[in-house]
Amino acid sequence: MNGPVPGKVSVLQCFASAVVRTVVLLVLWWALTEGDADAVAFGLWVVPLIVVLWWRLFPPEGRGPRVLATLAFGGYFLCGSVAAGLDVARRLLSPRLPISPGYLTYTTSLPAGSPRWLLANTLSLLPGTLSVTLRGPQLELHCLDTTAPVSAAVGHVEMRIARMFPR
Amino acid sequence: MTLLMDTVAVVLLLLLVVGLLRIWLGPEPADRMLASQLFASTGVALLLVLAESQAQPALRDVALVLALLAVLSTVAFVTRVMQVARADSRGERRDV
Amino acid sequence: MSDSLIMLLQALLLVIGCLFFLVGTLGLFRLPDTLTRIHALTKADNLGLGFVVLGLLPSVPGPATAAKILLIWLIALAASATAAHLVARTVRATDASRDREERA
Amino acid sequence: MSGWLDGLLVVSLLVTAVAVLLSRDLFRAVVMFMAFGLLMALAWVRLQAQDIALAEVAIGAGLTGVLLLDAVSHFRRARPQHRSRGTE
Repeated sequence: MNGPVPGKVSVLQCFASAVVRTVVLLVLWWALTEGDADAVAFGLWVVPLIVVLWWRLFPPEGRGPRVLATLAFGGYFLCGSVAAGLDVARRLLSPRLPISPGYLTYTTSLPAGSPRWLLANTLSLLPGTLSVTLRGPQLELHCLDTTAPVSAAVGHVEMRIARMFPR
Repeated sequence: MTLLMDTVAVVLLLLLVVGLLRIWLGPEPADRMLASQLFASTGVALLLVLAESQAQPALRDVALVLALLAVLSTVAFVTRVMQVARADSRGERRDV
Repeated sequence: MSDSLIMLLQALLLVIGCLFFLVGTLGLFRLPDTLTRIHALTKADNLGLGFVVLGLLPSVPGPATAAKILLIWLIALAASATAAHLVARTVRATDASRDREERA
Repeated sequence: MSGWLDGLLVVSLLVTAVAVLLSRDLFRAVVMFMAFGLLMALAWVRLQAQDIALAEVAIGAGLTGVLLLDAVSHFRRARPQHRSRGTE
């Protein structure tokens, strides 16, 4: 379902995607071998092979995510996960244990594929929400505190993810 | 610094041992899997700390392998349980 | 001077990391059901690992190693978010099938 | 401080080993065994055997866990009265 639409991806985009993938894999290799000089030659052989494999498994689908919005989302996500940890700590350390767990179904407007999965997976690490099932646009969440405005927070995350993926 | 890292390692190991209790008690299988998830994340932290305090860089590879493979057991658990639940919902197993 | 400052910061980050791990383990015991336990464990433990990684960053040998332990953290993050989703779905499915059994 | 670490490791290894043997619930025994594998890997780390620690993490905590979980779920489906959910 989420394969590429034929005729939509231009040659330039293909080239850009190949370059980006190669650079990502080279950086990955550099990090994994802890900058070992002996391993570089081996990496130069392996990286093109993996780019080919990656290309066959996941062909490029039009434009990739926007760089700036992705960085902004990364920062937002880090702050959000710190807030999530503090929120959990606050609830656990208070003697009354102030939680009121429950389910909530949210209908997302994000396109199918990686944006929806990104939403589901990041919500599990953001305050008060845990994704349970994802069926089409229906995302079932478990909330730690149903009295909090969960829907608005999810909408906010959704908007930030939508900004990352150009339509 | 090494003393601090060793102390951190002891604390993490202690938390890990406390997690054993949840594996033993956990009423549902899911609770036990959850405790094994706790083992994975604490184990990764422990290995990274030990890599610094014992100056053994290879331990980072051990931590990497642990982080990658710990999910596999969760996936195995989930696929089996989901198959059983699906068989249940189709009414194949009414022998309880 | 700045060396001791960095060491102090490192110690602080490591201790914060340990505290978050403590919260995660505490959540495993204080919370009433599986789903809420998943909440506490996923959030607190990843954050604990993140703080421990940050605390270790100044004492690793080079930038490549720093990138490696950050990469390990990212992998652990993705792994535990996925695992949390999968376990939560399992809990939901077994709950549903148990309901059906009770009604039958 | 390392003495504490080693002592705790030894005690927890013994505890998990006994728990694996004594557990009547097979699923619990399997998860306990995975925990035992991780602790064993940590013990290898303390014994300065990093390569064995790597193998132990991959095999003991990873692959054996997957295989045993699979085996237990097959077994449980074959003999439904052994299901751990004994609340009814």
